[in-house]
Amino acid sequence: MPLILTDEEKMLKEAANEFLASNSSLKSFRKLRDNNYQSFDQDLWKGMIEMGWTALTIPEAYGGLDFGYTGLGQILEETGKTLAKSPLISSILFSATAIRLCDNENLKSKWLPELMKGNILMALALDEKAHFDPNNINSTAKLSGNKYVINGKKKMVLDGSNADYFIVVVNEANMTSFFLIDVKSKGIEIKSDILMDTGEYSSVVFNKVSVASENKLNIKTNGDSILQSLLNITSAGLASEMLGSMQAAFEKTMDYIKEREQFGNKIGKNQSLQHRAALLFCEIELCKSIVLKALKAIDNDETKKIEFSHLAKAKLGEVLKLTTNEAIQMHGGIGVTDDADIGFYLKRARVIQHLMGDKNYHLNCIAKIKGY
Amino acid sequence: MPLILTDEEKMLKEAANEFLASNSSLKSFRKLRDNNYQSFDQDLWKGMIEMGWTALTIPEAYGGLDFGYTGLGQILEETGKTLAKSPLISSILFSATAIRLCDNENLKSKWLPELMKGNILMALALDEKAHFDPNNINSTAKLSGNKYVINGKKKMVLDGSNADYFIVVVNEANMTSFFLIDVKSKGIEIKSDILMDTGEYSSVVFNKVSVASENKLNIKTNGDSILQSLLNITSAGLASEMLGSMQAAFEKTMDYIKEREQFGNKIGKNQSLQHRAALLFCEIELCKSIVLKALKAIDNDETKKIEFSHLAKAKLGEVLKLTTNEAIQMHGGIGVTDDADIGFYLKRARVIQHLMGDKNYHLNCIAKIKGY
Amino acid sequence: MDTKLNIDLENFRLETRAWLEVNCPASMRKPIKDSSEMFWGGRNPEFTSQDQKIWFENMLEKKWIVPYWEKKYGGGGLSAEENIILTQEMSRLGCRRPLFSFGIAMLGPALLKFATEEQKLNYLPEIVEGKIWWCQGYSEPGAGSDLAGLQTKAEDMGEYYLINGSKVWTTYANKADWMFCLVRTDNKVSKHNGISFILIDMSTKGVSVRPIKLISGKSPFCETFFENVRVPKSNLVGNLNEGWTIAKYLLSHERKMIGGVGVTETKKEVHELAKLNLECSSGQLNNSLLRADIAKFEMDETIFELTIQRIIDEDKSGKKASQLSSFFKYYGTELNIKREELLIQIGGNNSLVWTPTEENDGNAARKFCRSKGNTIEGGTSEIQLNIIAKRILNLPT
Amino acid sequence: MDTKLNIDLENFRLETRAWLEVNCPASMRKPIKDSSEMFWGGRNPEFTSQDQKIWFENMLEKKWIVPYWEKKYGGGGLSAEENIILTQEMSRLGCRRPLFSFGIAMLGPALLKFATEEQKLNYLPEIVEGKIWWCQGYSEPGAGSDLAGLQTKAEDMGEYYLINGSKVWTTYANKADWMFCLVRTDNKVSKHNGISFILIDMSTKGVSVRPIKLISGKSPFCETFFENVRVPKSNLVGNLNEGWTIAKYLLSHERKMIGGVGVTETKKEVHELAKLNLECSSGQLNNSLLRADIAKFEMDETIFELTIQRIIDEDKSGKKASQLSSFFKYYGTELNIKREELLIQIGGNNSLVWTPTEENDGNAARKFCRSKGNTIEGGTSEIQLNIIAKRILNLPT
Repeated sequence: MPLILTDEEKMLKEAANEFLASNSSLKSFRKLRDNNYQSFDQDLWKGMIEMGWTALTIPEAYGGLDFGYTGLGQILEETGKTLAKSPLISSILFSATAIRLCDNENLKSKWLPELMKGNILMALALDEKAHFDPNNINSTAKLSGNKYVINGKKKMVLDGSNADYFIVVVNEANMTSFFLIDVKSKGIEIKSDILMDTGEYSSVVFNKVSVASENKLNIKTNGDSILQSLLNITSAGLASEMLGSMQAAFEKTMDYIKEREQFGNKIGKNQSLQHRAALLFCEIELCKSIVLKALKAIDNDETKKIEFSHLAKAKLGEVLKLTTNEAIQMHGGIGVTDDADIGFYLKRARVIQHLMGDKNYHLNCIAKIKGY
Repeated sequence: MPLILTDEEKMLKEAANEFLASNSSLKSFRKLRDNNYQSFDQDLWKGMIEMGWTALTIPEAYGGLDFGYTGLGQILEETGKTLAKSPLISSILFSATAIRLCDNENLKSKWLPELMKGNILMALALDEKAHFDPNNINSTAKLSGNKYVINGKKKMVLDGSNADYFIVVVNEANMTSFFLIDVKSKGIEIKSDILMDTGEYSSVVFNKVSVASENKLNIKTNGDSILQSLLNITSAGLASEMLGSMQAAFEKTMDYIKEREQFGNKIGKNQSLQHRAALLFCEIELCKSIVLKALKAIDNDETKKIEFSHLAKAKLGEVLKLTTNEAIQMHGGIGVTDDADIGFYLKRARVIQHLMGDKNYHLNCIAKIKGY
Repeated sequence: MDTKLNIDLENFRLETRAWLEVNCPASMRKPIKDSSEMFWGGRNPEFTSQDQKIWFENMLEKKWIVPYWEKKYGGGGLSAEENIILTQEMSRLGCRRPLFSFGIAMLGPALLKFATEEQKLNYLPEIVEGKIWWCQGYSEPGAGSDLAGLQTKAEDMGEYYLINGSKVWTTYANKADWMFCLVRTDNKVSKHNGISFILIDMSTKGVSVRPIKLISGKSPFCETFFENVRVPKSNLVGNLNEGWTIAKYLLSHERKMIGGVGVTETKKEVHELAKLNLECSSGQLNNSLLRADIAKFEMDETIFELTIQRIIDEDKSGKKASQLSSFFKYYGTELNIKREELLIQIGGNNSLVWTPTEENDGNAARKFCRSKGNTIEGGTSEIQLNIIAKRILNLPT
Repeated sequence: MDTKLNIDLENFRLETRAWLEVNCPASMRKPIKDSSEMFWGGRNPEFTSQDQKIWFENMLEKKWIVPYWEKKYGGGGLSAEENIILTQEMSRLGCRRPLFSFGIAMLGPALLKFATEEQKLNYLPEIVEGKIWWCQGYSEPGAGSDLAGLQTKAEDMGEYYLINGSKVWTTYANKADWMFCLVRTDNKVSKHNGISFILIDMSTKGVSVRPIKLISGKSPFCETFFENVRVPKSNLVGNLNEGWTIAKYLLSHERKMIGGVGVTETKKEVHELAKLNLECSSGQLNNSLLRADIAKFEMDETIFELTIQRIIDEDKSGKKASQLSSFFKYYGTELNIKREELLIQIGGNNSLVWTPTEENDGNAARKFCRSKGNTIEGGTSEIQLNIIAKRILNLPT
């Protein structure tokens, strides 16, 4: 299978690019931030839903387009360029994927269409520590009668305070389980932080929260393997957004050094900057390949999809860090002022590279898979 | 205590520089190599002995100058510049130091003056594996009557085939011991390899070699702590030679890019090369500091001497690798031909950085000392 | 060394120690937590504690605000040896600097070297007494690293200079009383030859200031605008059109400061923070890739500190000046950026928090962002590498 | 696609497979160990085994030495699709190339694009038949990366060109029969405009060759000297003074080759070698710092291979030519250097042995040294970065 976009995927990407060019910009990003860190723009979100982006990864059986993650990846790459804020990651990439991977048909039929239509928002409650560590979940679910009792403390729940439901990953008898829990359930306490990227991430305490057993998402399927698939998909999806951000930051920087003059010359004439720019170009070419490969490997269910999604998140984390640092440095004094937009990419980079595991985490996973 | 050379040390270094300028050169290095990898030049060695270099670290009680390792370090830095080949490292830095650190007065009185005068040569038999691992010595010594029986296989015995005696590091009842063994003893088998740096390194098999108990070098002193001190000193000493090589390779490269023209300009005018050269300059400044500090910490018996000598070998390994790679690259096509001398530094660099532990080995030691 | 002198110095040390013990309040011996605990003086001085005021006034009376300047300029007239002893004793007790001032660190040296005697007597005592808060007007919005490309012009109007233009990165221009400033006084000559060094009262009509917000949040930096500002001709320091000489003199001074030379802040080692924040097994960090990065970083950090020591020791021993300020600036700031990158990795989620909460003040993230300016301000890393390549390595231009 | 065509191609595949099974000797299906196992043809052909001779002759008879050239030039006249199938089937069986030849890879494409019909008919069939061993005369001792600065001159003497000068890095000039060569035919115009592309018989009077020894030991490279060498004017390819166009065309071709594109050698993964040579505990390398370097390297190596695949797929899909040969050359060779550095670390003492012994052939050390040339030959890494900056990123000059 060739490593290129299909014609449909290309069309989708181009349409997304056009739509976002007229509906999203760093100016809107700044406006949301200055408006007390507003999570997203309702109109933009409605537009995304109308464009069908929320339906891309929903199977046809639930009313979706079943277009695949390569498609969603193209959308996320485009949103990464303007840092468009929306519940696309929390509700669709994270939550809808989690539900889809599980096997509770009742919950799937009920909630996938709702998520797709944007009628409700969901948030994934997975992290528990300062560092990503999905293999050591301390939150627990215990059956008591025909109800489950959930206990635990979750962190980094993206868009947690906007959500109607949490998808909570817990340890049930040393296996992973997934529960759908109403945010208004008794025993839930939510506190939210604004992180460096202006995003809203919640800490959620589950204190003896009682959940009907019908709300358990994985019935027969092994929760550990669902979690593995979920992590592959989220890594590839986040890497797609990172790819978009990286390209935008790089382009803005190239534009800047072609225009800005110092010592009587365009600063882009400096050979040392040219060589650094050329190296960035090469690294970004590598990033394009691994993101596309990770997405396709998921859609085609290739055996190496685990390795490729780890590689995608690791490589993109590395190169996005390099790109944003170089972007600031090449912008010079302007680059470190809040007046300039380039800093937004730096700050988003450090959060998204950490989200769902940083470069070291993912490289370590690959080394373990390969047995060294 | 200020981190600078004393006036005596400066004078010693200058004298060494002058002496080597007229008695050693890359031309002689090439001649020795082309003459079937000759180990060293007898005349140069005699001159070194006359200059008193072999006496610098020998205590006055044994007829030496007791000048200290900072002094020997200056000599090694200078020999590193022209890659002067001599038994200074194998016989003096390695062997005489090992004997001096031990407490067998009879052997010290007998052999330190002989080594100093160059009447005999010795070689240190320590390594056993493909990688430096001094904490896992498999060679053994067992007392049998009033003799010891030595068994084991040693590798990377520098100048082993020129030596009259081996100083053999063995495991005796789970502690380190040092033995002085005549190379002609029964049960010894020597095979020699020429490595990439044109140096001669032997593999020595000790098969039931019988050694008089008087030839055990450490009587009461703990052999483990002697080994630790020996490793600190050899690391700092090798780092000194590396510092000299690094400076010479860097200077030759700067001279070259100031002269060589391409596209109608000196290639040193290229800003990207200038920035890389400036970075090398900075790194070499760091190298100067850590080598001097490691040597002084040994002479002053500072508590942090262990850390500093690890740092010296680690940092010098890193920067010498970078410097020699950049030297070749900046020389371009000429740099990879055997006609040019610059490649000698590259090849010496890879051997000496490996000798007595490479960068990773030493960094790992520091991390362990610091408890992380 | 003279024995008599040695005894005198030892006595000076004992007296100094005793005086400091008595006159430096306990709270003034604790490390400064943030800039709000610094006293900057000025026309509207703000003491943030009674102890701060006492400490400043005691030192002022003792003439130890700038102990090494001559007495006629308000200094303490100490010899170089005495000044070193005072510095040592203050750092032994942990005494804070009684007055933070660009007048002392930046303008003073320039005036001492280039000003007329009248100017020295006029400005230096006010600096010592903390009466005037000075700021520095070098960079301009359009010039960036090309400092000598500055465009703010001072026209000779006979009785005064008429100043128009703007400056950027003027630290605390919003609080300062006066600015020492580089202006263009000749357009027709090569750019380095048409610059002058001039002093401007910030309360003059036509001067306005706008604070700059950085990617890390609020900052002490400002933009300063000059619209037909009239400055007396007597405010010129040094010769007309020779301001670049003064600027270079001060810049090399500044580079050393930013590169971390002389700063004796005790920072926690990175591996200690890692051990507090990350999981270990049998004494080793589980995150072996991060461990490798930390080991590499600490190697360079330790050796860089040794290098500062070595160069200082060489300078003291009379070896010819080593021109290494660009090296310090470059390497020191690049290391600091690496340090901050490591720290946010070590902190994980906790170091990404931006808006302060009860548990988290958001300082880690803001310090991280702020560090990105280190390799730009005071001459970019690229400028420093150019200087090393040209002035030290003599590579062709 | 046309069903008929599909069936035809499937038949072609089956026939090809069957033919190869019969005609390719078993020993010719094993990977080539070193250059001594390659057949290069020439006036004095050296077969190193009977199988090698059989394989070459079978393929020659089948017209598959250069299967995709037209039949009139000695090629097999295969369509692009058929040629892909043949390549796939050969690589499936592991068949060696029957003939190694710069004539096929380098000169052929130039002749096909720029030569006269007469020249094509004259030279191409001899290339296919392996009768003439060609070498390439581009670089000169004084020019280095500045290829267009070449000084070897060809003077128009009416009936012939008189050639004086020298070339360097001419691979196998000591064994080659002819050289395709860049010479200066006009000194008065800008350097790119005075170059011509000419063919020289190495047996002509005045041609001499000196092999070059590299830091890795012996090499196939030579220096070639021309002293009053007379070359017929009919040996000129393309127009006079337009040789640079031909050179550029071939260079971009060469870059792809050196960068590793199209080379399908199966290399052992670095981590596998590490596991064979280094100690592990609970499945992890004890040397955690080296482990980190390996993980980082393999990440880049895997993704670089994917990138080659992506670009090839994009080219095939008809996306406009991506001009990425400089990227391939740069990144591929830098990766190879990193790989060799890792390998000598992994091998320890064993990879440092230089003179061959019974246990150790010294190839690790020599391969390591040889890799240092990769980022220089065929245009230095710096040249490639310049090209990317200028032609792809359009940064100002």
